[in-house]
Amino acid sequence: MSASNGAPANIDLSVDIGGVTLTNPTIAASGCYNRGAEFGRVVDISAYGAITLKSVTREPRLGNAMPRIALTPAGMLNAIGLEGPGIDYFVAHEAPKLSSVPTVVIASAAGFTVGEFVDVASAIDGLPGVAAIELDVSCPNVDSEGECFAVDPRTTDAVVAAVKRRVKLPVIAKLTPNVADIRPIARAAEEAGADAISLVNSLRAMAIDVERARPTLANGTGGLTGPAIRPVAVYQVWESAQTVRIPIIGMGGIETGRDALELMMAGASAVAIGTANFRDPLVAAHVRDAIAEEARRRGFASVRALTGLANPGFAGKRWPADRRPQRLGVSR
Amino acid sequence: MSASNGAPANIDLSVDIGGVTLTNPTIAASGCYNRGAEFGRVVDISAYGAITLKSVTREPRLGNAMPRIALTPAGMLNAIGLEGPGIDYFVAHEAPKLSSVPTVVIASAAGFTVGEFVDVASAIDGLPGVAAIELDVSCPNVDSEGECFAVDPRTTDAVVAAVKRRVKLPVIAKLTPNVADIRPIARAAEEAGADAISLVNSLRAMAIDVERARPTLANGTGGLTGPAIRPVAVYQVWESAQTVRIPIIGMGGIETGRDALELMMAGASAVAIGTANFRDPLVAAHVRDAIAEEARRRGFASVRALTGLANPGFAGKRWPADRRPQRLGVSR
Amino acid sequence: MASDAPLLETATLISREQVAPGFWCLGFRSPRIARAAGSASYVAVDVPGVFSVRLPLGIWTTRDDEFSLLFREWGDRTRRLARLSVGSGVSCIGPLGNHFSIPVKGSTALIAAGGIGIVPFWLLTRELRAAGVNVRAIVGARTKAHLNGVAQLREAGADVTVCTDDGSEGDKAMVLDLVKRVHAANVIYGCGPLGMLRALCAHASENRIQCEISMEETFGCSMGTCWGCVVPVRRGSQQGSGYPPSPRDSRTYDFARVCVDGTVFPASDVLWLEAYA
Amino acid sequence: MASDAPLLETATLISREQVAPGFWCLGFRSPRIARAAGSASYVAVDVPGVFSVRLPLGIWTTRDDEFSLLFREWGDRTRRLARLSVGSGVSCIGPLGNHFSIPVKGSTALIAAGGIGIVPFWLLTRELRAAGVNVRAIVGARTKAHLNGVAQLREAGADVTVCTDDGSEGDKAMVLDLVKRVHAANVIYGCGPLGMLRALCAHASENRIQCEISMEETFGCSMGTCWGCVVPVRRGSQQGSGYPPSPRDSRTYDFARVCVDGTVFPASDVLWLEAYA
Ligand SMILES: Cc1cc2nc3c(=O)[nH]c(=O)nc-3n(C[C@H](O)[C@H](O)[C@H](O)COP(=O)(O)OP(=O)(O)OC[C@H]3O[C@@H](n4cnc5c(N)ncnc54)[C@H](O)[C@@H]3O)c2cc1C
Ligand SMILES: Cc1cc2nc3c(=O)[nH]c(=O)nc-3n(C[C@H](O)[C@H](O)[C@H](O)COP(=O)(O)OP(=O)(O)OC[C@H]3O[C@@H](n4cnc5c(N)ncnc54)[C@H](O)[C@@H]3O)c2cc1C
Ligand SMILES: Cc1cc2nc3c(=O)[nH]c(=O)nc-3n(C[C@H](O)[C@H](O)[C@H](O)COP(=O)(O)O)c2cc1C
Ligand SMILES: Cc1cc2nc3c(=O)[nH]c(=O)nc-3n(C[C@H](O)[C@H](O)[C@H](O)COP(=O)(O)O)c2cc1C
Ligand code: FES
Ligand code: FES
Repeated sequence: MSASNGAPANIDLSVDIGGVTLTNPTIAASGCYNRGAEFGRVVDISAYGAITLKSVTREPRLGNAMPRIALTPAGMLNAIGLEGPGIDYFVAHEAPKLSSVPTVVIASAAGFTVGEFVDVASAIDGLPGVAAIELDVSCPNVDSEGECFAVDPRTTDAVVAAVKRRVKLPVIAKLTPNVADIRPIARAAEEAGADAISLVNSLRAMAIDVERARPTLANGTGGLTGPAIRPVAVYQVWESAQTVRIPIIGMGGIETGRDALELMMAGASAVAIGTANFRDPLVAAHVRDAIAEEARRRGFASVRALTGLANPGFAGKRWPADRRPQRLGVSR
Repeated sequence: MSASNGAPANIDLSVDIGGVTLTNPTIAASGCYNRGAEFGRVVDISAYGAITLKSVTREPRLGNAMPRIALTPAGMLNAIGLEGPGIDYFVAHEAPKLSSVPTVVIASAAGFTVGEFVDVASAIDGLPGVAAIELDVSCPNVDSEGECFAVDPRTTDAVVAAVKRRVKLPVIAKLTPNVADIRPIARAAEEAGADAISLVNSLRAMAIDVERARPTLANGTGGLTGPAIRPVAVYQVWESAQTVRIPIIGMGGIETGRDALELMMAGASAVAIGTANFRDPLVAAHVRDAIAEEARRRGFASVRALTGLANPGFAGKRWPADRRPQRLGVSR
Repeated sequence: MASDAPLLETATLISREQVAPGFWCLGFRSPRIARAAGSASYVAVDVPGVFSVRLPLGIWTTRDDEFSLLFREWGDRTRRLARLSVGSGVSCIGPLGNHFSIPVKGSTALIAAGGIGIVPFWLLTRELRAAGVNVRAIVGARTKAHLNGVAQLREAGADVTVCTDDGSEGDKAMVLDLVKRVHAANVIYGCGPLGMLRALCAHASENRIQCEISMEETFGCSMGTCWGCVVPVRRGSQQGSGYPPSPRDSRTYDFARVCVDGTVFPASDVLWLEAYA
Repeated sequence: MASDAPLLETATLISREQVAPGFWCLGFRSPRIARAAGSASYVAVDVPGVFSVRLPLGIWTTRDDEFSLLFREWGDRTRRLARLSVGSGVSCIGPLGNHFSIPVKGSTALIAAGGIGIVPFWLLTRELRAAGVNVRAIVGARTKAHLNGVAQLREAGADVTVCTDDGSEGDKAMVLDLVKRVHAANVIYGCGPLGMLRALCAHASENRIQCEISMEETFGCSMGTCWGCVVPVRRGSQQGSGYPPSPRDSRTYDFARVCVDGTVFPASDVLWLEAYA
């Protein structure tokens, strides 16, 4: 009953994220996979339905001092600081390699002002081999006292709307879990025209090196990821799925197929995997096969039927993908 | 070099929380210890510097349906739903037993309106054997669409100020981590006259029972606690300690002395332990001794010198306990 | 149904046997707990490794300074427990929980056990036999591999009939089917899946047979402090919270904590609400 | 300093020895990794149990289809690894990282190892000896119990001098003190605590001796994707990121990833910034 790739035969594994078709619902999370070349040395990265590139900023960035990583119970902290070459170098030297990636590529744009987001996203738009643009709106907003864009519906709207006006590729707004209520933020992203949202980014957190009486990370604070945060991710996907009709990419602590199914049943159309790659490079294949197997067990023809299955308030089921809402206009 | 209780001799273990002196900085967290009678069957609960009672509401409450508990990586979810007998029964039947508790008792008040908080706190005020009142402002506010009081500085202020006007006992405001920025909330509590703040309460989270395609908890969502959330707690204590001068009771995922020291060095004057009791009933003694040992190792006469040690912006050191700020007036 | 104060003791793992795929029997030396255990007693086990709350497991057998646990590999904690090496020390709190009540000499007791629900009945059988009570037992499981402990129950003095859902061992029947065929019982004791317990309670009530069941819920503290493990019981029943009625939820029942008020409840006190559906 | 693609292989634990309090030597059968390993190779170990990122550990010795790991019990992952029972399968990725470079025949190499920093040097000694290079080694540790692997290094063909901070074994001296007394070395190889490495690099640069060090950082992915394990290197050095300078941070150096660009770096490329203080 199994296809050669380990997934049950006859189950339609494909999902649609803002008009982009993925062969299966697993996505490598931004910042954890680059363009797959490194993990491609040990596993077949085409197990992923898509991979999300590391977020690119307009200017080159050196990133934070080290240590940049700390281990925590069932998770880890990171404070990389968006180290990267900047968009010009990216376009000139890294983008040309993307066409050879054996799966769908989602680029990720980060910025500290709305203008930076627009510049980076515009430069990405139309690059061969890039299927969609994710906006890492969890960055601090330098125009607003360093508060993160995605803690406020207005700044979320500002970034997404400005980018949407300029690019043709589908736009995914990546939201932060560091909010009291995700719903207005998710709604703002949808109303600003986002084709999908993805959540959750890392939780603001920190660790103290007790021996030396100072923060373990050179940067002080960092982002918590991994299985420890999965219950928070499930909750925020659940809430968002009751609020928006655009597809949701759920992530945060997925390690097994069961974990991925939690997020899908809460309302995610696809799932992204970050930290778990750092334990199991085969995680995408395992998760993909478990999702297919669950669809088979329930007699579903498509894994899409799993989305929102546990969520009675799931909004997506009342909103076919081809009837996406017009922008309703949020006060800006 | 050890006193009979296992802590190093000659180290002053006592801490002051809003005028209440605890023999050591460990506190049993609300909802996890009752008045100690149950754990007192297997261990000596006087290892705790104080215990916090389960939150009491004005009316009796049946609480949520079961399951109320779910296990998660390095943590657990709970949705008890504030089951309890209500304040009248508490005063009549449970309060009389408090005088025999062999350590300091902090009562905890919960409410769904400001008036309920005031009623419960007033009824507690003056009960023999109660040294302070903690306000569980992480409850949903029925006057404001069920949003939790402690996600908004104004509602936090409203509860704390109203209670402070009515009670003589020191008041501790217990804050929620489910906010984008803890600082304005902590400041609002301080300015409203809170004698201390405690944080963090549980993180909003949930789990899905994939087998049955429905939330694992009968209530749907629940609160995440245990070691998984410790990095979030450290971060929020760190931020609060740079903001307020009143003492902070740090909690969230403390399992060992090292964990408690993380929170103290981030800025907590005392630490509360909840979920870890459900693994190790001796946790208070272990944590107390490790704190004392760390003070000894560093040549400190008092464990109080550990508070804020890793936090260069720690506000408490510039603000002696006897010069607590006047209320500065927050817009209400 | 009272019980003495539980003990905190480091138990030493002395034997470890996989009795069927996914089922384990672990023997521990733990003199104080082993000697204090009674029917339906359980221990709260601190599984070494990364944090989890204590794992409640029924005490299966005892002999002098030793007790054994019989459990299924359910998830994280039971998996880790099953992989400990002999000689390891494991912190246990126990014996916890109340006991089944013992009827007068000469009565006939009927035990109804579903799957791993057999665990509380070895100690009960011994107590019943010591009190001069005849013990019949119906032990059922989904399939043969899930049927464990029958031989020991027989050794302890029970007259055991076995059934499986798929007929792979004993009758192809449900436990309740066989229970209904036994007419001589003065008292029924049940432990197993909720569906079985619910049907058993209905049967006992219809036939006015005294019945006690040992219940299960997801535990937090195992000590009675967290109110995480509650089940609804008849308002005013002895094991319920006894709190005053709430104006908000027009309470028609009380909650009782399985961990310290139970795990044993009179069938007539247990309510089977929607929540169980 | 190049290296071939790493392998994902389930290694079987075949031996397990506590070589000193808190120090372990574990032997694994893992044919493909064992045969591909070279000096400074490491494996990224998936420690069974609750989630953690893979644990990087240097390959200590190899023989045919087997390799061994020599490690200190630092924290959670090393503690759990040390407690696995013989026969367990453990997923490893390796060999990872680049290699030390080997000088011309007849040269003299000096190894400077601090504590557990001895690990990369068994394979290096073998490679050096095979290339006809003389190998002297200074191995230091805080105290005698922290001094492990010296006998094996001697067997591999190194002329080893030992020192401890407290004089409990060998000279009471720091590694660098003894390094300074060796004048014949054409190349120095270092691994150990940061303070030692920093001083070693300064010594090599002052005396214009070629020097390579194997570095360490907290790893996330161990594969080069997360940029969590970076160290600052001279701008333009071969192992650095080579990204354009940033207008914001007026970059004076590059970052290199220890996990895939290293772990071996020429001493002359490594920068010792405030961050190390
Ligand atoms: C007082 C008491 C005594 C017990 N005694 C025994 C005993 O003697 N032997 C024994 O095998 N078990 C016993 N149990 C059950 C055992 O404690 C639980 O199954 C426990 O959840 C296992 O923990 P875990 O971490 O291994 O699995 P968990 O991670 O808790 O569960 C893994 C998965 O299995 C499912 N699951 C867990 N337990 C059950 C269950 N009981 N029924 C159906 N699905 C379940 C969960 O939903 C989850 O999906 C007892 C429980 C109680 C409360
Ligand atoms: C490429 C590479 C190869 C390595 N090879 C070996 C090896 O062969 N043998 C070996 O013993 N270790 C080796 N290490 C170090 C080992 O990977 C780390 O010490 C690791 O953190 C241990 O993980 P843990 O989960 O057990 O402890 P953690 O939980 O990571 O750490 C526990 C505590 O120890 C402290 N700590 C951890 N590592 C160090 C350190 N290196 N120096 C000082 N304090 C530390 C931490 O700050 C923490 O407080 C290597 C590291 C790298 C990057
Ligand atoms: C080392 C690391 C770097 C990350 N970098 C980025 C990034 O550049 N942009 C981004 O949107 N998210 C980034 N993330 C967040 C992940 O994409 C993901 O949202 C988060 O890790 C939660 O998923 P997980 O628990 O599966 O890792 C990073 C995460 C990690 C662990
Ligand atoms: C079962 C349970 C019940 C709780 N009930 C309350 C409560 O009634 N009032 C309250 O303020 N906090 C309550 N809490 C939160 C704890 O007091 C504490 O803030 C939280 O658990 C974090 O600490 P921990 O990780 O050490 O458990 C409860 C926590 C648990 C696990
Ligand atoms: S498990 Fe906590 S009250 Fe029963
Ligand atoms: S550990 Fe991830 S890049 Fe080196």
